[in-house]
Amino acid sequence: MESTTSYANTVIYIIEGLLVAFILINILKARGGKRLFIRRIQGLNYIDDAVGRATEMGKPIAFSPGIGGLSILTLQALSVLTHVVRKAARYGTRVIACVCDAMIYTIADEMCKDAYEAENASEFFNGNDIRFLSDSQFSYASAFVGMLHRERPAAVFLFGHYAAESLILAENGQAVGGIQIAGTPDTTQVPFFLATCDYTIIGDEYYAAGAYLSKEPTLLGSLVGQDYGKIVLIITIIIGIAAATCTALAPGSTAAQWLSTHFLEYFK
Amino acid sequence: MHTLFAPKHGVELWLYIAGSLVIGAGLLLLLCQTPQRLRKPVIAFVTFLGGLYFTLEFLIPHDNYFTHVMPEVVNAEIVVSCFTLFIGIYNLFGVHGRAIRRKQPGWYNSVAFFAAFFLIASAGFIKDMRPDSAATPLFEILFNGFMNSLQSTTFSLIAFYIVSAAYRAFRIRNSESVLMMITAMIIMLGLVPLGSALTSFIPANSFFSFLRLEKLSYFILLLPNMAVQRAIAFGVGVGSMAMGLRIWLSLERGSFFDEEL
Amino acid sequence: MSKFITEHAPAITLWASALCTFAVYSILYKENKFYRFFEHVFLGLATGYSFYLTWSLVMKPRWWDVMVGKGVWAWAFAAVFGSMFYFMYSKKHAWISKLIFGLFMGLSAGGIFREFYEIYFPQLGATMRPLATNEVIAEGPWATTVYVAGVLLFYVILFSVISYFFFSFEQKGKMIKASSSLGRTFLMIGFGAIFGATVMGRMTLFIGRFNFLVNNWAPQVAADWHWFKYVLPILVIAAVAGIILALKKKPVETEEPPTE
Amino acid sequence: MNLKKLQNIDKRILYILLAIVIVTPLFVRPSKHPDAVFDEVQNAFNTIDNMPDDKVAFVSIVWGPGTIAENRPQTEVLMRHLFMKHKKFVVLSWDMPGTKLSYDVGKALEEELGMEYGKDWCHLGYRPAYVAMISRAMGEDFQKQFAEDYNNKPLKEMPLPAKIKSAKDIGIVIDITPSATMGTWLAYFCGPYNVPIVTCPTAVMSAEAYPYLDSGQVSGMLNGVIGASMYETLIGRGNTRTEAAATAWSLSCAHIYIILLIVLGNIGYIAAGKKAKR
Repeated sequence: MESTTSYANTVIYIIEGLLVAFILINILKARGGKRLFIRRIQGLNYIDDAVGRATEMGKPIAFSPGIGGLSILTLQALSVLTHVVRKAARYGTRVIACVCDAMIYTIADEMCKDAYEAENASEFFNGNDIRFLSDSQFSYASAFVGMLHRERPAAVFLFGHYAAESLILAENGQAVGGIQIAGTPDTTQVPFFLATCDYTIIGDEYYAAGAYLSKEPTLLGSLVGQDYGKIVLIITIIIGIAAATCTALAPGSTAAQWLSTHFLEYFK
Repeated sequence: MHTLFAPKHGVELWLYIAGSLVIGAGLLLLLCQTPQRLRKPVIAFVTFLGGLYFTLEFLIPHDNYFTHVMPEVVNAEIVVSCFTLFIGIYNLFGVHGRAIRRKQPGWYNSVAFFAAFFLIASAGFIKDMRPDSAATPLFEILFNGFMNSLQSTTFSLIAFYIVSAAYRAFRIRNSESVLMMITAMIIMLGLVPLGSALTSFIPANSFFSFLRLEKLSYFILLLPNMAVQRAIAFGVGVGSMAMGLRIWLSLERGSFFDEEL
Repeated sequence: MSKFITEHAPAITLWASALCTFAVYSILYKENKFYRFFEHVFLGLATGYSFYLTWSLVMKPRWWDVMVGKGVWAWAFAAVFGSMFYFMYSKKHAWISKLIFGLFMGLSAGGIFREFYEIYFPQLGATMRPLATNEVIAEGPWATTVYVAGVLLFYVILFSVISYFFFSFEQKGKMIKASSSLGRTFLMIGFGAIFGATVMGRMTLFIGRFNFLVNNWAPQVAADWHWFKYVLPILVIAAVAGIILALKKKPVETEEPPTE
Repeated sequence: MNLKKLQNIDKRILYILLAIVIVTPLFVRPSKHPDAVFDEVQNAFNTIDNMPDDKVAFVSIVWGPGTIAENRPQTEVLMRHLFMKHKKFVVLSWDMPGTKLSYDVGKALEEELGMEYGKDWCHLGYRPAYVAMISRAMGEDFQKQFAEDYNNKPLKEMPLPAKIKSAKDIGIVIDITPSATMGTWLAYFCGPYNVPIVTCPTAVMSAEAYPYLDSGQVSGMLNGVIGASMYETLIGRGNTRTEAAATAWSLSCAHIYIILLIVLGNIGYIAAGKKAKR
């Protein structure tokens, strides 16, 4: 049977090739020791304030890495978790991390243990504070809400992949009076975090958070590469605008025909 | 080769299965013996191979072998990923078992957890084996009566939370919150028949017809909202491409990837 | 026991649903033991159900039946691969679990090239709009102006929002700074639109639960107990009064006045 | 009255009022449908109306009890239209409880309109939600993916599903969904095999669909239950007391209520601000 699937073509090779090249080149450059600039990301700076507030009030911190499974998105959330745990460990403040995936649970547990060790605060580590709640979305949400009301944390961090349950978590976090910081690349959930959280990290910024907090050269380099990638897309769009205008105004001309068969056709 | 992989039956089949398990265990033992310095490269290589499959399937610019074996590969992926089943159950049993053993406050809730778990799981399995037994209605009760209603009621809590969130958040504090508030209000009015009736006095074909709420909300959803979403999507697209690359080529950094092996 | 269940299954289901509905809604008033109990029941059911589902819908038909039933013995290796996940519990050999994680992450990472093409290329294509077309020009200068203004506005929004997400350029230049803060403004409009568009969907969820209580549960109750229709309004009034009284007694501690 | 208090109304009062506002129209059940029909609903109607008669519509049910209030009216009105026009369709559910719910909708309409199961429509039962993988494989070899229908009857024994070999036999995908499955359908089925798609998201997901509608990747959309009530107007049921119409009224009231609350909150906020300045 003949397959009707579509496959790569020249334009794909060029555009995806450029993206790949820019990202890899900048990663290599950064690893080679080139100093790179990253703009300030609002919200991430307040993480430390929130940890401080919880310490002052003598209350715990709650952390949710979202409802995603083992993916980059969730691993990114875990790197924020490590950051929070290390800060909290210095003051002996509890961090209650509630996880929605069994594999993520084991990784999170391991990472928190390491974070306490790195701060020489192993005696504060409590295995019961890293919890696997449920891998079902709303069961997780209901258990997280129960936890919020019982533990009454002073700071709530919501990082990772979220769907409809975002508002259930955040509105209850607000009700128990915690300072809340959220971050997610899921555009549909951002408005609800904006409405209920004190600080929200939006869209693409979420992917930059790891680089911003860790200052790891590979991640910084990749971030710079992504900026170039966006420029590639902008240029593609501008060429496209010109081509589309040309074909719309003078459909019969040779230029228009060439552009539509050799360029516009590939973006259908 | 062909006869080796042909379907086997009876005792022969079980011998083959046992044989594969023994070979598999041997391979795992071999992996256990892998010297430390080789471990990261081995993981990187396997990750690369995994990624290479889908990459080649797409980048070879014509009908190719990889496309044809796709259903089998996908099937294997699903099956193997299902083996993680017990990890979550193991964790939960640990937590709630401890709560009961130590008679922690609210330990009876943990009893309810175990009861619910075993009831629904065993009802499910028994109902599949004997559909005419009492397990079938019991499963219906647990599933439709309890689980579904808990799930959909929890979901529907959002209806209430969205009201309190809107009420609290949409204050004329700064230009940003005002913009968000006004846009949300226009969309809310424009999307429902009663809201759009507010401006139905404006003739549909007049110059000012764009001020009708349904037109206005349609315009916002179609133009600014679409442009914004597309802009975010392009950023996220490039970001996920970068992540995919970093993972595929084992360039990713961060706690999970840097741990000592 | 089994006879009782078989005979009364629909009624039990109905009452259980109603009970669960009330238990979950009770959190809107305040966290309580009733809610806590059902929270754990939910947890147990969700876990048990996914356990059952994974076996009977995926593992059995796609693996066990093929291997044992059809005799495709090579599927036994799936168990070997699957067991690799469990090495995460061993301190010494945890790396083997990372091997299989790596394979899976590689598989999902490899799909990125197709994903980027299938999802984002048509989006790029749709973004390439002509600044003017012959049809619009033929309609007259006013139509042309409106059309061009619309397209330009679209590009202003698109590019300014993209520029907001530039991380590596120091936003010092006036141009970039202005564009990026404009981008943030448009982002807020976009998020407001999403918020407004979402409200409706969430309300229907509550409507769904309400329909259940009124169309399924209440008629059953009314049929069982004829006096219920007289009691129900009293119960509702009592609940409302109770809440109002409770509110009067003690000012609620949440809801700090908004901070600037 | 102290206007300042308006910025701190207790949540529980808001909640009770919301319940009252939503519930009232559901009891009254007005029959009036919206007058205006949005373009994307009209386009959805046209796309389904123009599907070639020798092809089969593929109705994908992703919803379950959680979003029944929105997705069931959509399913009902679309199936009704397909039956009325004698277009054949198959249904597949990705949600366990949604399987029976969608089967019941089809069965009720089948009886009402005098159709025949297996010839005019067919329910393929339930698949766990691996939409990407199954939709892709289904385009290559339909019969390999689906052997039996909802009642465990082999597909080969029924005239309608037996003739579906691959993506070429599918004229349209109708995705009725509360989650982000549209992108998956586009990437793994509708894009590669060039099949039009009509999406019926819950109102929540609809905002995400507009870019795809504009680019033509998605042919039409029924935006939540409002879309369903507009579609009812299109197929000539504009004056019937339907679930969709009652729900549309409820939603109208809820929206107005929220807007009033926002206004009240701001009055309180301004009042408090003035006082503070003094």
